[in-house]
Amino acid sequence: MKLRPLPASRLFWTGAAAFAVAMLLPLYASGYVLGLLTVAYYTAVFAMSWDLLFGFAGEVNFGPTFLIGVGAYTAGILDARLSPGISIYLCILAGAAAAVVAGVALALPALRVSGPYFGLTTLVAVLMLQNFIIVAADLTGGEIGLAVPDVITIDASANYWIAFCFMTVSGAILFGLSRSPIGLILQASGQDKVQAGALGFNVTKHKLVAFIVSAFFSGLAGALMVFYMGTASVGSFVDISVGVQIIIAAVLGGRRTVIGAAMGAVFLIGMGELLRPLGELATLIVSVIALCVILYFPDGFVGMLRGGARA
Amino acid sequence: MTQGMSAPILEVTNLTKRYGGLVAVKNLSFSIAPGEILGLIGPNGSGKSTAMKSIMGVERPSAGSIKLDGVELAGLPSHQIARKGVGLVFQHSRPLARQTVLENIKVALLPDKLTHLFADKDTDGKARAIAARVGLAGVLDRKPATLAFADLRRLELAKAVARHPKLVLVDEPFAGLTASEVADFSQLIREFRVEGRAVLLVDHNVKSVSALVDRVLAMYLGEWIAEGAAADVMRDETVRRVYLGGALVSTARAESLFSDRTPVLQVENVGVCYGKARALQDVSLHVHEGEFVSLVGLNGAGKTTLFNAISGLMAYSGEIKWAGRPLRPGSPAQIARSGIVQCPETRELFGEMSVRENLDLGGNALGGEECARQLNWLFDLFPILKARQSQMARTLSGGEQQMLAIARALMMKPKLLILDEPTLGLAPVILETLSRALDRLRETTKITLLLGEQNVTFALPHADRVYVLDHARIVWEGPPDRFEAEAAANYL
Amino acid sequence: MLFWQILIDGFAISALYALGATGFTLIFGVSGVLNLSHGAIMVGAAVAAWAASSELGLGPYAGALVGVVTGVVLSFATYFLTVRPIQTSRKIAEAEKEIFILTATLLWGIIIQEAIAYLFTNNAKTVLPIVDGVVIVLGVRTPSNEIFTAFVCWFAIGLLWLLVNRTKRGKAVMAASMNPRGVTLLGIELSSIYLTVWAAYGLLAGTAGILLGMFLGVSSYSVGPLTASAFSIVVLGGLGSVSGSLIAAYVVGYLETATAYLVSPAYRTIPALLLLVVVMYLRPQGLFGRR
Amino acid sequence: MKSAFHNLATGALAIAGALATVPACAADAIKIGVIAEAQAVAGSSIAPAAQLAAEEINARGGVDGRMIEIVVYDNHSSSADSVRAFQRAVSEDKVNAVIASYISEVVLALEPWAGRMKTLMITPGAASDVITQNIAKDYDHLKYTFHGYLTSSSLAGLVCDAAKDLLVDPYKMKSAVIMSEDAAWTTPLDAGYEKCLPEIGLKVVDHIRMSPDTTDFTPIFNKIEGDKPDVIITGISHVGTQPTVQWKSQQVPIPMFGIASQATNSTFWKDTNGAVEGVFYNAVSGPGVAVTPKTLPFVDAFQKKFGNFPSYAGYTAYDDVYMIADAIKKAGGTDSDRMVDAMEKTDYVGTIGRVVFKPKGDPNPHALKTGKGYITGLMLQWQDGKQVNIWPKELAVGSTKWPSFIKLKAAAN
Repeated sequence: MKLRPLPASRLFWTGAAAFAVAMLLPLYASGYVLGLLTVAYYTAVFAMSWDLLFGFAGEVNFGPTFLIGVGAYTAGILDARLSPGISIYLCILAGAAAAVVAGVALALPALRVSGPYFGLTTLVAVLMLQNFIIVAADLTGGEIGLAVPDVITIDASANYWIAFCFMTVSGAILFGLSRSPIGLILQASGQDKVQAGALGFNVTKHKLVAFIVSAFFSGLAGALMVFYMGTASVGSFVDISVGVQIIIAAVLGGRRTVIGAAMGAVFLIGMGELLRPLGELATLIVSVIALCVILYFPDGFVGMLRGGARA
Repeated sequence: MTQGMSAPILEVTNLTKRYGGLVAVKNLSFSIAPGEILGLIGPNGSGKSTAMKSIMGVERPSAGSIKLDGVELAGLPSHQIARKGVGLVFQHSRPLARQTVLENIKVALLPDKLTHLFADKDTDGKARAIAARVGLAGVLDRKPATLAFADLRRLELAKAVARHPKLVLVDEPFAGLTASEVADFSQLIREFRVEGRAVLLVDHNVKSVSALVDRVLAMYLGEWIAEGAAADVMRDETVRRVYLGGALVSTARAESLFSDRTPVLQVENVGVCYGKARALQDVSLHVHEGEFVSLVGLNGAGKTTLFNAISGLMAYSGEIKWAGRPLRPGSPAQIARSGIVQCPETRELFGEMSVRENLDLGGNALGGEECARQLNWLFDLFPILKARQSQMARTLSGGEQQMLAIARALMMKPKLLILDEPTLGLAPVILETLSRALDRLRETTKITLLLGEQNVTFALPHADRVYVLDHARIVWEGPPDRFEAEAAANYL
Repeated sequence: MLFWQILIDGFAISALYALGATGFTLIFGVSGVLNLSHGAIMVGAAVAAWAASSELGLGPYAGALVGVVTGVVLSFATYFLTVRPIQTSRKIAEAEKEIFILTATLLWGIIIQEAIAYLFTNNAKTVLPIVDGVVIVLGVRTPSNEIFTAFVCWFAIGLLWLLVNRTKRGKAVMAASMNPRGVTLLGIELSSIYLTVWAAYGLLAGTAGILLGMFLGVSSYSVGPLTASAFSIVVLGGLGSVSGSLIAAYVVGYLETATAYLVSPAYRTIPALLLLVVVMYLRPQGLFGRR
Repeated sequence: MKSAFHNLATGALAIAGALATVPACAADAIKIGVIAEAQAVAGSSIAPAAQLAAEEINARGGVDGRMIEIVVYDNHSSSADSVRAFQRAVSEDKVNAVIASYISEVVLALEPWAGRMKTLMITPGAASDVITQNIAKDYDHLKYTFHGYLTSSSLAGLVCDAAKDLLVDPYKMKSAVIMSEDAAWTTPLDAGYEKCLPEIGLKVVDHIRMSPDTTDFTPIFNKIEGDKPDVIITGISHVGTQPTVQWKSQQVPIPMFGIASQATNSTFWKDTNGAVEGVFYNAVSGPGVAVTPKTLPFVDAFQKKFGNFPSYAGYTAYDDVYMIADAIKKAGGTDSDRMVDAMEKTDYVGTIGRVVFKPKGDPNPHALKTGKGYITGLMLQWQDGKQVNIWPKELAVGSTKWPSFIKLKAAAN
């Protein structure tokens, strides 16, 4: 590998600096900052999973929360029903597995269509899940939300480390996957489906894999977050507004970069909290900033770090 | 290399492809032997591209059989056909923008397996070898966006050969390339022959591929019309009629008859690029007020591009002047309002609106009375439109749609009418009606006409002067009666 | 009795859906924009009407006028602040403009929603109704306001139909929705067509919002569901097909009403969603879409 | 437009307050976190009311010389945001106690966190019995939560008491339909209704639970009319405007009576364009009703300062600050466990009545005692844009008035 040009290395050093800060943070930061970052890191995994599907497979998924919600609720319900007879880790794994199954179930009809129709199909999936949760209130806790008896730990720095490691590992896997042969084929089919087919690649199969991987990490992150917060509710895991935040995070950070999605998520959550003293205005201001970034720096934070010049 | 030396590797029998009611390919049969290059030619709309796509599995054939080494391909998805040994060199490509040339080639070398998380060690070597072979060795680490157009085409070629196809399909191999690049490419394609691969070249005319092919198959309106050695096909009567039409008649008025000293339309050194591809290069032409000028050229020669540049739909270098003043930077609508009205190849009718509504929209800038007068005149010119007034535009036949498109353009009372390929896909009967209408325009109005055509038979009788556009350049200019002698051979 | 009840109640709701979706599909048809701030614009208009009529005491007519004007202003703001900058941007690749417009209009919708919540809190508001009282229709006690809503919706849709089919400008808009390039070639500036369409959209969305505010009431929580329902109706009917949207609005409206009456209000939206999934699967271009 | 300006003003205040807290925390202040729904009717009074109480206490010299400082967090009505706000309040801002939310779901999500982080928390408005039932199940861990508002089952009992005096006795009403929203707090409420309505002679002919997302109530009212009850007994809080307005516009001839949290707010008349006329609602206090000597001075002060009337959660939040202050005084400091012990011994006459918490060992520990001598609640009716108290008799300022479209079957008989 030849040396990267300077702008890329600026990105590298920024990343390294961010990593170092993240590593040292538990020594200095208060439990509150750690708690905030814990949530941000889980959201980062949501956004990275979304980016894999959009950026690489070229499919705009309006329903990331469908996968997250299935993972979170499966894990939460299992624990609420069977605790203490079941280990949380088993619940988390079951959540991820359920998300994968849901992902396949969603992908089969969704991959038949494209563009806005794909978007709508995924959106409908979210609405259906939301309706299901409300209707099956006995099982899911309905609008009220599901109280989960167990949490992984209440120690802020332990939670921070779990979330941080989880984000780093999933980020590495997703990033690696995006640069791996599968990622390249996915990108090729996202760019030009016909040509990818003519080169001998089964486009549908690869997109399905992207769906499964995206579903796995979304579901896993959702399940972990349930056992961090000790509660699962439509408003925090399934609602369309949660999905919107994930999409905005990924686009804000820079599409097709995986890492950018994580940056966007940390920024959104962090800014929202930083501006919390402004009360009701916080979300408004964050949205305005995000809109400006999207309009004037379409390549997002990663694009800005690269110095605007696209190689 | 002659046929029959070995058993054919590709056998196409009675291939048919329908789109709804339209038959794009009809009972086409042919075969290619290993180490043979077959040219599949035909004018635009002849079905040659559809035939190629059907072989690749991009389109699903409606009927017929396609056998590669005796294995039926018809109906398989394209990735399976690719794995059975067919490769396609695309004309336009969208390579991976963030990856280097080398990485782009490596993608083509990857197996279609999900377990394959890391590229094989020898992939790199293989990719470099392929790159060296197609002449990309010097640009391996560059990103596609920085490549010259010819190198992008090389990259396509590299991707297609990466899988060692037994049959290579090449779509318009030389479009947009310079003469020396054409030579390089021809050499690369000849190497396929040496390696024993079968090659199918798809192009518009015989001339461009004649030096390379072993055999040529000509198609017209979806059907087989001639097959044989390039020289024989060029001499074939049917082929000549398709490309040149019958006897050429001309009623040209000499250029000196047009009294205006500065021509009303002046196109000066215009160039247009689509990304890296040169669509127009240093094109200059002029049209006098009231003159009928034909611009002939095959599909892809750049006619539509030139017209779109004039209409302000496309950025260009050079200068286009209208009545002595530059057209830039007027918006397309402004240009149309200034009297330059284009009737495009695609017709751009409002399909869900009635014929009358389409015409009324053409007369949107006219007052009520003037509009009615113009409408009457047009109904006189195309009586069929009067009868079809309340019918939806999309339900009209092709010929009627073309008449409507022309009439709609004329509703704007243009000073210069640009007609792009009005005869495309139309039956001979309709051509006559159109012919008569153009004659009437020439005789009874002061309108200026710029007609773009690949159908020379239609273009020449209506022209006072002719330009020939070939591969983005003007290659010939003169009166229509000298066309056959000086330019026709070039044209086949 | 129940039959008539469903028929009458469903008619008004469906008319409201139809009006909301008409503007949405018009914008998509002409400029290819899926405006995800749709719900926010509707709620914005309704809240403005509420503020003018109830808070400032201007009365129902002036309130409705303020609401409609707000709808148009928000519509233009959407166009000039989010859609146009992206359409004309050179930094964004053509192929990616769609996702950018989707994201930007989503954000813009959130901005409107938050601004409403900040200025007027997010409790539900009802716009002062123009007509009051009830009448008995076919034995069903129906609020006059419900009849008024259905009437205004159809009046607006009819007016739109007339404008589109009977005026030069309207025909140009219609033509642009079928073939924007064709319109340019006829010397009509697309940019002015876009302005016309966004203005019409603002009027339609504003009116729909105000009627919704009078009929059922709105809050900033309504933003997401309103956008989602317009999106579903428009896709169900076939993107860009106005008549398809009208029919789809009635299919969805009656399906929801019948479910609410015959099964349970809690299951109201589920059959419509299922229908949407089935249609997506069997006929992705929508019930009445060509392509 | 008043509310717009008002909001701008409080927004600016909040910013100023946030900036001001930085240097102020140097002093040995007592910090009380307020996690509430700034944009919701019921929740928006919580922070201002707490602020008012703190200022009054500070003006009188604070608690043993220590000033009380209120730190406000907006939770956007979301459990997740609330959990985050709680963590921030305790770990970052080091608050000594938290006043949290009127939404039961939020309080239920915070309850384990109060236990985990050992911080006293009191809710001024949530109603679910589950909050205190949880404390009974795991007292040692969850004892930090106090329920500063009536539990749903107590509310049901109060509504039944009022219904007997106002509907059954004078109008001979015999049947009722329960209409409540699907939420945590209504489960015990409905159970309470089901139990006590038959006891006072109202037969429950139907029971409708609807989603808080419902916007079109026509089918619901229709179904209810089909059941031909004498009265609709309500249990609504998240919804309010829409059912009320549609009740009026469809002229449903059956009175609504019960819990309608949004109706307690003075702005509700404007929000519904007067459709609320004739609606009966339960509350712990009301404008002009001197439940205790403290009630009216509080309302006046609140109105003077913020320009509107407090919601029910405003009254309780105001009292909660005083109770926390007392507990700290009694505990001699801000140690959480000692504060809990002191809180359990609370016997305080506030704005809504005499506050005494049920003891450990009760099925609902840390819930308010209700009934004669404690908190009795009120039943008010909206009449001509005003909230008029009509029950209990000793506090009543008006009597029942029926809107024109209400058809009383008993009266017709």
